[in-house]
Parts: sequence; C-alpha cells; structure tokens
Amino acid sequence: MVVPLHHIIAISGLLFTIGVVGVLFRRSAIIVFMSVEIMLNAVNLAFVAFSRYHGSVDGQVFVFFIMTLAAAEVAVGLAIIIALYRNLRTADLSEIHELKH
Amino acid sequence: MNAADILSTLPELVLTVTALGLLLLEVMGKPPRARFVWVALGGVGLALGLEFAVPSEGQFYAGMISVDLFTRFFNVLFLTTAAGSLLISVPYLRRTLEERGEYYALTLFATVGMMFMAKAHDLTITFLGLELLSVSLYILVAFYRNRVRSNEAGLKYLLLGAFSTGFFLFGIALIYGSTGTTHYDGIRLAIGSGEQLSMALTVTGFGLLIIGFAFKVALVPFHMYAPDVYEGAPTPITAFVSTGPKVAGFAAFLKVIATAFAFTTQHWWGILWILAAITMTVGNITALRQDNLKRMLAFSGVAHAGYLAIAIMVGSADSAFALLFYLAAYAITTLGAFGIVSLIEGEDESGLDMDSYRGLARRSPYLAGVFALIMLSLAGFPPTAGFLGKFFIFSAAIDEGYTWLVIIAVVNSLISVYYYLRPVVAMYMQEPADESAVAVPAFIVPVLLLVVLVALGLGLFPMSLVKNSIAAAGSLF
Amino acid sequence: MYNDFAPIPIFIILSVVFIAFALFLQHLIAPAKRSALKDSPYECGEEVEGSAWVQFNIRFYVIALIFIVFEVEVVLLFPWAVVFKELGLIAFVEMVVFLGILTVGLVAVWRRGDLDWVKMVVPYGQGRYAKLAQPQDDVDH
Amino acid sequence: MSDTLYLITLFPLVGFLVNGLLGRWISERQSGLIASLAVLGSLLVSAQLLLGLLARPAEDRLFVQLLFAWIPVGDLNIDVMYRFDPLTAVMTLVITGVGLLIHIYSLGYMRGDPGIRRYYAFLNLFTFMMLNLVLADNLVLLFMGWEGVGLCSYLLIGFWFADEAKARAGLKAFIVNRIGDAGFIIAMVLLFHQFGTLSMSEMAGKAEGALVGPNFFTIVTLLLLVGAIGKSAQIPLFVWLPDAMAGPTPVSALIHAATMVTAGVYLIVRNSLLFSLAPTTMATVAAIGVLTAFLAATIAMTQTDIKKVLAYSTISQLGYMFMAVGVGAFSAGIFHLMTHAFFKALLFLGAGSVIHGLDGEQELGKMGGLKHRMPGTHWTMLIGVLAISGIPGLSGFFSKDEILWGAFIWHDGVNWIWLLGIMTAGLTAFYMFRLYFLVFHGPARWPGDTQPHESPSVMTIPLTLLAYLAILGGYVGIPEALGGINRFHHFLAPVVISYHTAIAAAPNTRPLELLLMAVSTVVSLGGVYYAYRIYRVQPALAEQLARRLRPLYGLSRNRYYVDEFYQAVVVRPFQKLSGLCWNWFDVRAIDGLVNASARSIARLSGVVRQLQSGLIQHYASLILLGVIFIMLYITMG
Repeated sequence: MVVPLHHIIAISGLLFTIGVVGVLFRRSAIIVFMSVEIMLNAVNLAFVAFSRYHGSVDGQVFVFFIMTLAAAEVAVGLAIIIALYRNLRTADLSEIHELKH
Repeated sequence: MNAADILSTLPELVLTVTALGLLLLEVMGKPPRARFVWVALGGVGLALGLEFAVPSEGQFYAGMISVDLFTRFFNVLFLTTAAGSLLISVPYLRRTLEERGEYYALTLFATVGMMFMAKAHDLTITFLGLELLSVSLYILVAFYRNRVRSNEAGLKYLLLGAFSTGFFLFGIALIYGSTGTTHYDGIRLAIGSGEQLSMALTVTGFGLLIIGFAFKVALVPFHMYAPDVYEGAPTPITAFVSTGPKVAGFAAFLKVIATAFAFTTQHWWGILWILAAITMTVGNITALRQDNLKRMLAFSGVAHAGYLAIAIMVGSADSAFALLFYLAAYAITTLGAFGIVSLIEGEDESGLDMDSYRGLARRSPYLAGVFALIMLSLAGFPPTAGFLGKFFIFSAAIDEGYTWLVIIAVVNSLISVYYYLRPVVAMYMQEPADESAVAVPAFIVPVLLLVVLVALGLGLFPMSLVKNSIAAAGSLF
Repeated sequence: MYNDFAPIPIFIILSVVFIAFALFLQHLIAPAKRSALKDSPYECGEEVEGSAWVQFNIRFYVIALIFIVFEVEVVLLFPWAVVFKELGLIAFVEMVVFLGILTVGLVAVWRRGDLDWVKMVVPYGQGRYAKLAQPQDDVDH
Repeated sequence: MSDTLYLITLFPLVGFLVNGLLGRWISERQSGLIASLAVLGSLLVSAQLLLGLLARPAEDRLFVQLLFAWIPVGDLNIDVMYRFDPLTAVMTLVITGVGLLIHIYSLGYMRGDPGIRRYYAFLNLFTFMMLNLVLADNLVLLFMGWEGVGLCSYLLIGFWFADEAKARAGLKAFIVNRIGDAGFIIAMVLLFHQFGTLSMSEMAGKAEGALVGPNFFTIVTLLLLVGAIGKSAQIPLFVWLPDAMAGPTPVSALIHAATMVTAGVYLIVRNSLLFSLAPTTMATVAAIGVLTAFLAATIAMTQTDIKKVLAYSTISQLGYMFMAVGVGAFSAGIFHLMTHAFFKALLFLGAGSVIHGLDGEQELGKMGGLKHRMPGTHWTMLIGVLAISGIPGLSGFFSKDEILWGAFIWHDGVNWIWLLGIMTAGLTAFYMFRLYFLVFHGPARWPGDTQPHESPSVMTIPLTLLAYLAILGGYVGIPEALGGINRFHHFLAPVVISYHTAIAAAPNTRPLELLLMAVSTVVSLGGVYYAYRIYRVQPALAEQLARRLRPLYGLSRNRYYVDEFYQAVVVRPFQKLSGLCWNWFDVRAIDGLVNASARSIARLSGVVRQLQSGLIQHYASLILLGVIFIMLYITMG
C-alpha cells in the first residue's frame, strides 16, 4: 500500500502543530525544548515524504543536517538550562523574566 | 570537490582552522591567554587578505555556493565586524576575568556561519550557515555562566531561535516539496517554467522562510527577543549580535529573493510592506522610553531593520545597492556604539543608564565626540553615512512608487532623533557626577577610528563604498 | 528476491554472537566485586522506582549532552558509508576532516574534565594564569 | 576669486573644533576671542567676495566652488558645491556681521559662566551650519545646515540645563522643528526622483517646461513650505519660538531673531522659481504670512515678559517676510530679512542689556525709569524701536513699505492681505512703544535693593554698531518713488523671480506709491501715539488726579472719556482678541496639540514597553501571530 503524499504532509503538519502548542503552553524549559524537537522532526517527516515523491535524495540529506542541528541545539540548550538552573534553582519559564520592558 | 572549490572557501577554511586551533590551545593551556586574541585576529586578517589575494568567481561545490562581488562585499564586512568585536571584547573580558579561548573560537565560528550565509546558493547551505551562526551566538550570549541575565538572554535567544528555525525549515521543506530542489537557480527555474507542484505551496514555503530571516534581523513581531538578548548579553557580544546576524540575515534574504524568488514578488511584497512599517514604528516608539543604553540601541536596531526591510521589499538594483551601503554604515557605527557602551559600563553591569553619560564631553571629549557622531549617524543627520544610507533607500523606494511607506519611514526617522539625541544632550549639556576621564584601552582605539572613518569619512567621501556596493549589488541582478 | 534480505538474519546472528562474546570476555577479565549499588538497574545511583517528578542530578544532563553530540556523528557516517565506494579517496579525506573536528571537541571536553564524574579543578587557575582564573562554580559537584 | 569660498565656513568650523576639543587648555577669555575671530574671518572673506561680486556685470554675478564630487556615479550625481550669488552675499554678510557683534556682546554677557567654552563652541558650530545652509548649492548640503542649526538651537536653548522648564522648551522647539523637517525630506526625495539632481541651480533649469503632473510643483512646494513654517515659526508651528526664549539672550538674538528663523524665508526665495510655478502655494504662503503677522502682533500687545514681547514680534515680522515672498515680492522679503536682522538683534541685545542691568529681571512690570540709569542702552533701543515701527528714515520703513507695496499690487489694488499688513504695521508700532515706555520711562518699579547699571562697553559697543545698521541698513534699497534707484532690488534681481502685475507695469506709479507710504506712516504714527497716550501720559495723569482730585476732574474726565472710548473701541477688543489668541490659539490649541501628541507618543511607548513582558512564551505567541498574519496574507492574496 502506498500512502499518498498529502497524508504524510498532513501528519507532518499535525506533528508540527503539536510542537508549536507545546512550545506555547508548557512551562518547563526542557519540555519546551522537546516540543521544538518535535517541530523539527515534523519537518524531517515532510522532507522524507517529499524526497520520496520527487525521487531525489536531496531531501533525505537535508534530514541528516536537521538532525545534526537538533543535536547541537539540544547540547547548547541543555548547557544553558543547567547554567540557569544553577543560578536560579528553577527551569520554569514563567519564572524567568528578569529582562523585560 | 576539487582545488577550485577549496580556493573558493579559503577564507572560511582559514577561520575554521584558527577557531579549532584556539580551542586546542585553550585546553592545552600552553600560551598565555592574553595571546589568544592575536591568534584570532591573525586568522581574521589572513582570511581578509585571502579574500583579495585569491579571488574566485562562479559556483562551487556542485553549485552549493556561489562566489562573486556580492559575497566578497559581505565577507569583508563580516570580517571587519568580527575583528571589531574581538577588539572590543578584549578589555571587557580581561576586566571581568573571563578571557577564554572558546570565546574567540565561537566568534570565529559565528563569522564563518555568516560568510556561508552570503555565499550559499542552496537552501541547505543557507540553513547550515544560519545555524552555525545561531548556535555559536547562543553560547556567546550565555557566555557568562554566573550571570543570571546572561543565562536568561541565552535561553530566550535559543528557544525562540529554535522555534523560528522550525518555521524556517518547514518553509524549506515546502519549497523543496513544490519545486523538487533546494538550489536557488533550480527554484527559480521551476517557478519560471511552471514545473512546480503548485505556486501556492511555493509561496507558502517562502512565507515561512521570511519568518526565519525576519527573526534573525528582528522584524516586528519577531523581534521580541532582541531587546532582552541585547541587554542580557555581555556588551561586546551585544555589539556582535546586533550587527553580524542582522547583516548576514539581510544578505541571505536579499540573495534568496533576487536569485530564487524573483518571479514571485507580487505574492508577498505586501507582507514586507506591513512588516517594515510596523517594525519602524514599534522600534522607534519603544526606544523613546528606554533609559538603558543597551536596550535603547536594541530598539534602535529593530527600527533600522524596518528601514532595511523597505530596501528588501523594493527589490530593485538601486535598492539592493542602498541596502548594502546602509548595512555597512549601520554595522560599523552600531559596533562602535556598543564598544563605547562597554567602556562606560561599570562593575556588575552598572553604568548602562542615560545618567552615566552625563558630562562625558567634559570627562573625555574625544570619546564623547565619537559617540555623538555615532548617534547622529544612526539618526541620519547629514553629512554622516547614516544619512546617505537612508537617502538611498528612500529614493530607491520612491522610484518604485512606494511613496506612503517612505513618508512613514521619514516620520519615523524624525521620531528617532529624539532618543538618539538624549545621550548627546546628557554628554554635552549636563554636569558629570565625577570628573575622571574614562580610560580608553588601546584595543578599542582602532575600532573608534574605524567608526569615525565610516560615519564621517563615508558621509563626506562615500564614493569608494558606493562604487563597491553598486558592483556588489550588480552581481546579484 | 529473498536473497535481498539475506544479510539481515546474518547481521542479527552476528550481532548476538558479538555481544555474547564481549560479555563473555568481560566476565573473564573484569574484577568481580558485587555490591547492592552495582546490582541496581542502570548502576547510576538513582532510584528506579517512585515518582517521575524527582529532580535528577544535574550531572546527568552534562553527560547526556556530550553523548548527544557524539551520537549524532554516526548519523552522518551512514550515508557516507553508502557512497564511500563511488567517491573514493575524497570521501575518505572529508570524513577524516569531519572526525578530526569532532576529535578536537573530544579533546577539549576531556581536558576540561567534563568526562569525569567528579570534576577535577581546571589546571590553569594557578600560577601565571592566576589572574585569568575563572571563579570556581563547581562546588556543588 | 571663487576659490576662497570655503574659507567662509572653514573659520567657524576651526573655531568650533578648537573650543570643543581643546577647551580645557584655553582660558575663558581666549575661548571668546577665538570664536569671535573665527566669525570675523568669515565676515572679511564674505565682504571681499561681495566686492568681487559688485565688480562684475549684473548677469555675471556668481561664484561657485566645487568642494568635491560627493557621489559621481552614473545618473546619480551629487556635488558638494558652494555658490555665492547676490542672495548668498546678503545672507552671509548678515550672518557673519550680526553674528560677530553677538559673539563680542557675549564676551560681556556670558562672563563668568562655567560653560562658556561649550557656549562658544556651539555658537561657532551654529555659524558654520548656518553658513552652509546659505552657501549650499544642493539640497543635501542645505539640509545638513538646516538640521545642524536646529541641533545647535536645541542644544543652546537647553544651555542652562539646571532649569526644568528650559529643558522642556528645548524639547518643544525640537519636536515642532521635526514636523517641519519631515516636509523638507519628503520634498527633497520627490525632487530628486523627478529631476535626478539635487542641485538647486540645475533643478531650476529643468523645472520650467518639465513634464510633470499638474500638481507636482504644488505638492513639492507645499512640503517645502511645511519645512519653512516649522523653522520660521509660522502658523501653526510657531509655538516653539516664545518658549525658545529660555536660552541665553544673545542666542535669542542670533538664532531666534536674526538668522536661523529666517531660514524658512531664505528657502522659499532660494527656490523662488519652483514656488512661482505653484500659484496655490504662493497664495498659501501669503495667507499664512499675513495671518501670522497679525495674530502674533496682537499677542505681543499683552505680553509682560520683555523677551516674550520680542519673540512674538519676531514671529510677526517673519510673517511679514512670508507675506512678502507669498505675494511674489521676493527681494522685498530678503530686504526685510536683512533690516529685521539688524533691528531685532539690536532689540534683543538691548533687552539683554536691560536684563543684565536688572540682575536677570524680565518682567516689564518691574522695570521703568531706566532712561537715565542706562543711557546707552536707552538710545540704541529707541533707535531699534523706531526702526521696527516703520518710522520714515530708518531701515524698517523702507523694507516694510516695499512689502506693503508688493502686497498692494499683488491683486492690483486694495486687498485683504494689504489691509491686514497695514493694520499689523500699526499694531507693531503700538506694542514696541509700549515696551519702550514701560522699560525706560515712568516710575521705577524695580525693587529698592537693585541698582540698575549700564552694561560694560563690550556690550554697548555692539549695540551702538547695530543701531547704526538699523538706521542706515535701509538706504541700500531706497525705492524709486522716493528718488532712489532701489539698489538692493536690482542687486538681487538676477537670482530671484520678479512678478509683474498690471499696476507695476503702469507707466507712472509714483503718486500711488507715495500715497500708500503716507498711509502706512500715518498708521504707524497712530500706533506710537496711542502707546504714548496709554503708557506714558495716563499714569502721570492718574497721579495728578490723585493729587488734585476735584478741580481738574471735568477736564480729566473728558480726557478719560477719550481714552475710555479708545480703550473700549480699539484697545479692549484687541486686548481681548490678543488674550483669546494667546490663550486659545497658542496655549491651548497648538501648544496643547504639540504637547498632547508628544504625550500620547510617550504613552504609546509605555504601552508597547509593557508588551515586552520578559516571558518567552509571550514572545513565542507573538511570533506565531506573525506566522498567522503571513499565512493569511498569502492565502488571501
């Protein structure tokens, strides 16, 4: 059975939306971070689908780069969250707002 | 990959090797750290020299990057900015006992990222350059581990940056889905020949692409991170963050529009029209009430992004040239502004408010003179470079019939003068709290000279930059 | 057609054998000092049962983020391995460069002591570098 | 000859740099001397150039100096060029001449002020900018001067920064000027777009017969007019000038009376060709000018602060100049600009001397009887008052009369502009003599412990020189009707457009001209007379009445009735109108509007700031909002 392209894109869109909602509504910095990763994975899914549709591997190569980026971002993100946690003893985004106005 | 490919990215390679070397030197702990900056500056200088000594032209790495006058213009600008920010950093890092090899290495990595953004001729490389730049900056912003504000700024930059990257990537995915390629020329060909899945898909993808760029250059409403990040970051990094990504973002944006999406203007110019208008207005109006110099300059940066967005939207060769000229003037003057702010800044991030500038003209007349010059240039007073930049952009926009947007921009630039003059009035018209002169470390002096050269020198004798920007913009169209 | 899938069972068998062999070898060589801690799953000193809302030791994150970086390099090795034969020497050089860059990172991490569970004092806080020494923020380790 | 043009601006620039950067190494006195010498240098160069100009035939009177090719690429060609023609000559001489006297005067007036080096630095910078403004051949350079003088004015008003009110005055001047500048910039970009050049001389060459839309010149000139209105304090942007009096008095004299505020008039005359192609704009200029002249004059009648009176008088006189250029009498406008610079600078410096003598007192109600205490100031001020009132024989008479004649022939006969103009002339004489009598005559109303004293000679000598100029300045332009040859008009003729109307072309207009002169002289004298009656005679009369009470009651009552009548019929309505104008039009409407817009922008700024909550997820929501907007735009479009 071949899954039609637009089904996969719809799933990808849905996944992306879940990620966006997660970013907007979760208060833990870590979970927000995971939500961003969900967004990126949604993009990966779209790339793979399009890549197969077009019969070119460019899209899949892009997926590798996105995965690498995701890893790098997680590494840096975790480091920053840890540093912040050491100083503030919290990773709750609603409590991190010293810089404003 | 062949020799020509390597030659075409020689400056980037040199910088990368220098950066890796600095990382190793740091962990080996061998030479004193005080020498690191010279290694870094040597790398930048070598890259700058190679930019001229080994010029290449054309597409390389199987069309992934293209090198021409446009990329050379920006590489020179990026390298100058990097060198300036390195120089500004040294006294600050030493004062706060944070001089470490990673700092210089990350600055160089970020510079490489910017250079690839300008050279990219394929969305893959654009994306990689953007992320190399962004990730390095996330770390740099949060570099002062023990400062809560630095951490917070880093976290905000990172989370929001990653968030906007999500949209950016989804945009690339849609463009790829519609046209079957991520290569700039391929995209244009697909759009031009109609061999795309659907125009709607392509344009939607481009709309999402705008978000990525808009975030990097801080257009309203994607700008919210900017003031917080600029304020929280260590001041020399603020200098870098407020110039590098903005210039690189506009460079890549302009190149993508001019080469890949030239045929789709009618679908999206209105977006940029509105974004430019609200960006200028929000940036300027918010800046009016800022007492913290870093925040004020942050909002001023937002406002300038608005003017620059006009040039992007107009999309003519004239406006591209205006954009390049404006970017060069903006980047160098802003760098200098933050450089001076970092000098006035006291211990524990104090001394950033307007009051700290009282009577600076009496304490350090030359420093005050340069700062006043920067403010006048940012405000667009003739005969500074800032005035010319605005003039070029406005007249390019009028030529294409965007009269109302220009009127909005003019009114905005008039509002902006108010907050740019506030520090000038404080420096010249108010009594200093103490009479001691501000120490100006030798590292900053070249930056200040460069600022004077650009703000006033290019205002009076703009020909060299005008010619180069026209040639650079010409290689895009 | 089934021949196309022949490598798969072979790989499965091989991996089982390889792991069994490694375990056996370890059993022969490694000193065996049993303790309650070592018998616990994951051997990491954390309770494995109870609420998920406990705070993990912050050091896990440090290890995790170093792990992630090196884990992802493998992702890039796979496509490289697929086309390695066609591209030949250039591909080899490119991968060496890539791994070389990662090695620089590894060296940096190692030298800085981030691979140690109990972090050593960074060695250049003293002597001629004393002026540049960073304030020690690792007291909570 | 023309290669010395750059020296005119170089001297003040050097003066500025020396005072600004080397300030700590020079003494207070040296600072003033350097600044004054710099202006003297400019004056001498300008004078020499003027002589060179006069030595040439009329149609060949032009020096240009290309400083450098600023932007010479393809069709984008901007040269930085100075241009010295008769119009520039008049302006430079006024700026450097009056400027020099004010620099010298400041030596006395500002003595002992801690910020004197800064003061002189800015004064020199101002002179530099103002000279650039008038010497510029292209609009960008002109704009540089335009912005520069605004900046200096802003900084100099706030000079005594300790005072909150003064700082706010600077701000208001600034905001109002920015509104005007918006018009200027947009006009500049439009002109550049249309003609591909920013050189005013090239533009003039291309303007006539240019293929442009019917309203192009109207729009562009109206925009330029907005700029001119802002700078020259005309309705509705005049509110900043009275507030600007917060600055030191010599600054008021130089910037807010003699030079900067006349930049608007200069701008219009410089672009007289463009304006003459836009009749609608011309009519607007004339109407704005005459209304400003009249309203400001009525307001000046009731002001009690000596500098405020002079400020409104300046606005009124600037209105006169606008009226002149509006009716096409460009050379008359510049003529009045020049004579006004002389007598108004004189009046301001005189006022400064009085304020100086009374230890900072500015209220007319606390002056009086200073005639003998300050004889030098008294006589020079009297000359200034006579000149501004248009008394025959002094400079103001000639220039004012030429303007009224221009207004009269504008519509070939009696028209409302001329009528309002002539009424303004009467009012001017009235309020200026009111000021004169209140300051120098009558009983002394200053507190007993003040000892009014004459100012030092470093201040009175400039006053004397200005008094000579205020008398003699008019004789360069004796109208033909009085047997002169109106040199001034002919001198300017090559650079400004002249209007020709039916009356002007009539063979013999001399009787008519003489008649009108007589009318305006009578009106002015009437003004003087009533001021004399009310502010000089009546107080004395009141004392008499108090002493003798009944015997002379009938007589005095009769006199009183005359005055009462006058009060009821003439003065009261005017005073009412004046109060109304001041209260409603100025303070509430315009001032209120300016303040309100400044306030609402500030409030808006506060609101936008609050949006910046510091919470990451708020920021992310805004990003999402942006995404939704872009997606909607793309789906709709």
